[in-house]
Amino acid sequence: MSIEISLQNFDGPLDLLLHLIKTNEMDIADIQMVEITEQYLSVIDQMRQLNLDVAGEFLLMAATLIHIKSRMLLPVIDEAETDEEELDPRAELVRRLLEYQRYKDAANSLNLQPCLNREVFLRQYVEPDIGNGIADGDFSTGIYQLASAFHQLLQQSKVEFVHEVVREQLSVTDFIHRILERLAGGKQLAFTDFFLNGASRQEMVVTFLAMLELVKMRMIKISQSAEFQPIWLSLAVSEDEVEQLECGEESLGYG
Amino acid sequence: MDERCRAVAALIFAADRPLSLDRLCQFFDCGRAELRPVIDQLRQHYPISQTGFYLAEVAGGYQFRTDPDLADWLNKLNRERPFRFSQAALETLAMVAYRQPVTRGEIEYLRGVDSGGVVKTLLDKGFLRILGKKDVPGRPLMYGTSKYFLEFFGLKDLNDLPTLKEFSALDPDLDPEQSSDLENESLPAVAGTEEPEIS
Amino acid sequence: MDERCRAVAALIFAADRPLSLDRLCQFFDCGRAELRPVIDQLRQHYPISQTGFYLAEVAGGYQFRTDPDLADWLNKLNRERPFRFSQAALETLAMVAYRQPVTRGEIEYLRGVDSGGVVKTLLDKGFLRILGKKDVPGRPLMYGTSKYFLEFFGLKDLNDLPTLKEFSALDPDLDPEQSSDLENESLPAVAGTEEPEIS
Repeated sequence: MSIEISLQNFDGPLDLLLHLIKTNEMDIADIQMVEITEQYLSVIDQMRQLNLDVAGEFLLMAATLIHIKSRMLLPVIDEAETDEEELDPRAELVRRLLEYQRYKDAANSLNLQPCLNREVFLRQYVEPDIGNGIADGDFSTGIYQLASAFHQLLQQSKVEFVHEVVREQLSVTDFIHRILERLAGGKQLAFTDFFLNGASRQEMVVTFLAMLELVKMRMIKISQSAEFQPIWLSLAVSEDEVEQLECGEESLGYG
Repeated sequence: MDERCRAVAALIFAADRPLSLDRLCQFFDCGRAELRPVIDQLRQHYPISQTGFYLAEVAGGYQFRTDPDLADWLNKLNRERPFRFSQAALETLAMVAYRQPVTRGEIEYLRGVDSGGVVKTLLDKGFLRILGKKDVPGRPLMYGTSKYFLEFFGLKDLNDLPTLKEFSALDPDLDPEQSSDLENESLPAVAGTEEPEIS
Repeated sequence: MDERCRAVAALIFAADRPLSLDRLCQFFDCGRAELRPVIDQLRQHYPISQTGFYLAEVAGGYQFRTDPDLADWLNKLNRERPFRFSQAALETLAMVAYRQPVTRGEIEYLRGVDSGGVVKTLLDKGFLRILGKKDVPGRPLMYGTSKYFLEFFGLKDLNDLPTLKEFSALDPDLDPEQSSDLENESLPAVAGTEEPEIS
């Protein structure tokens, strides 16, 4: 028998199998494994010849069918402890097919129910004084809507957020101290040394603010030998004065 | 009709979701026994297929709806095309409806295909909701149907779902225990939906 | 009532604005003289002050409206309308749920907009609570979700919230790098991540 079906018409391997069983008028409880396996594989083959992607699920089912077929060729060992399922290698498959068939039927009967905005309609007109400005959803809010909202938020602000995860507290005061520490001992460091790769935008901004604060407090010197030459930072005061420095976010006006 | 009866009708008419008996009782500060006859009176006054719309009992409440047999007329009014379910969506929805609470793994075992996308669509459309996490290793999410699902299909509650047809070809000798399980499953199984044997 | 009469009632009921006689004539492809008696019959069937709502003639068309004398009841319905989440409220609540304890500054940083009003609404409705003050300059208030939040969403505890990994697993199109980033966000972050104090 020639089978001209496209896998796209089937919801999955179970759907395809059910179709084959029905067109062959087989008893679902007594599937002819050799025949069904052959037909199933030929459908898959056709799809491959057409260079269509055959989903993994269809291939997995092919393997299952071959496995069952081969087990049925083995002699049945009549042992007392073997239960029914082991006696018939098809049992598991049959159960899945029956179960799947039931939900397929259920889906169809559900679809026969009168549905909103298809067979049944609700009052649409909303009196103008109704509604208090809170946005209306057409279904109630649950955990899913909550998780979904957060997920969207994260996607919108992906870049900033990833940095935020790993970043500890960023305060201008901290960065002032960090800069002073690095310049301790009369070291001179290039402006760019303070903006290393991997620093987040926030870190860069705060570092820069800290520098400006230090200049304002006359704690550091910034120099450049000529235009477009490296900018150098160095301490403008003695180490002792650095020790005495007391500054909080509030006194800086960043509180 | 007395004022309370009229007020009940007006409230149900004006509400944008089905109003439950309990909610109505809160409004009128009275017991269910007092309001039930009022509802009965109204349902008699607005029966189906009489005046174009009727008082329906859906999603645990009461709501005025147009008669289903007038769908063709009303579709002329409706410029938007009604939401159409794909076969995959409908199957998945049926599985969740009859087997809730159910995990994605269970759905995929039953359908034999990956179902993440379908589940997400159904969640997005508000037909499904997350019921919590299953108390098994991995703590997978459990799904169930929403109130909107009932409203959409015009069901009073989950017991109002169409009964699952018995599959005639079912061989009673094959697995008797299983087949009796299936019979009971016309109702949503709440406990003891067996774990799929996913290798 | 014949089918045309029922269809007219259903159309008027389901329309989003008053339907004029001319519009109705278009639907039924007939003249005004033919439909006017139908309207009259319906107006007799739905008179004012009889059953809670009536067929009114307004703005050059027909429309079902609640009886004016029941206004007090309907205002009560509007006032007691269950709280619906706006997108802003949902975003803010989600943000607090997953990242608590969190300050208003942190919420605003992520959302990119002023969130004071939304936070206040959520506090008023009982979804959020104040956890204390953060030990940083300015001592901003830290927010977390309330017990009512758990009740409202049917959660046993915060661990019952779906992790974002589970969430993105539903959507096969989501880029994998993104979802692995999100993995770390699966549980509500307990340690404070402080925003830079940039004014």
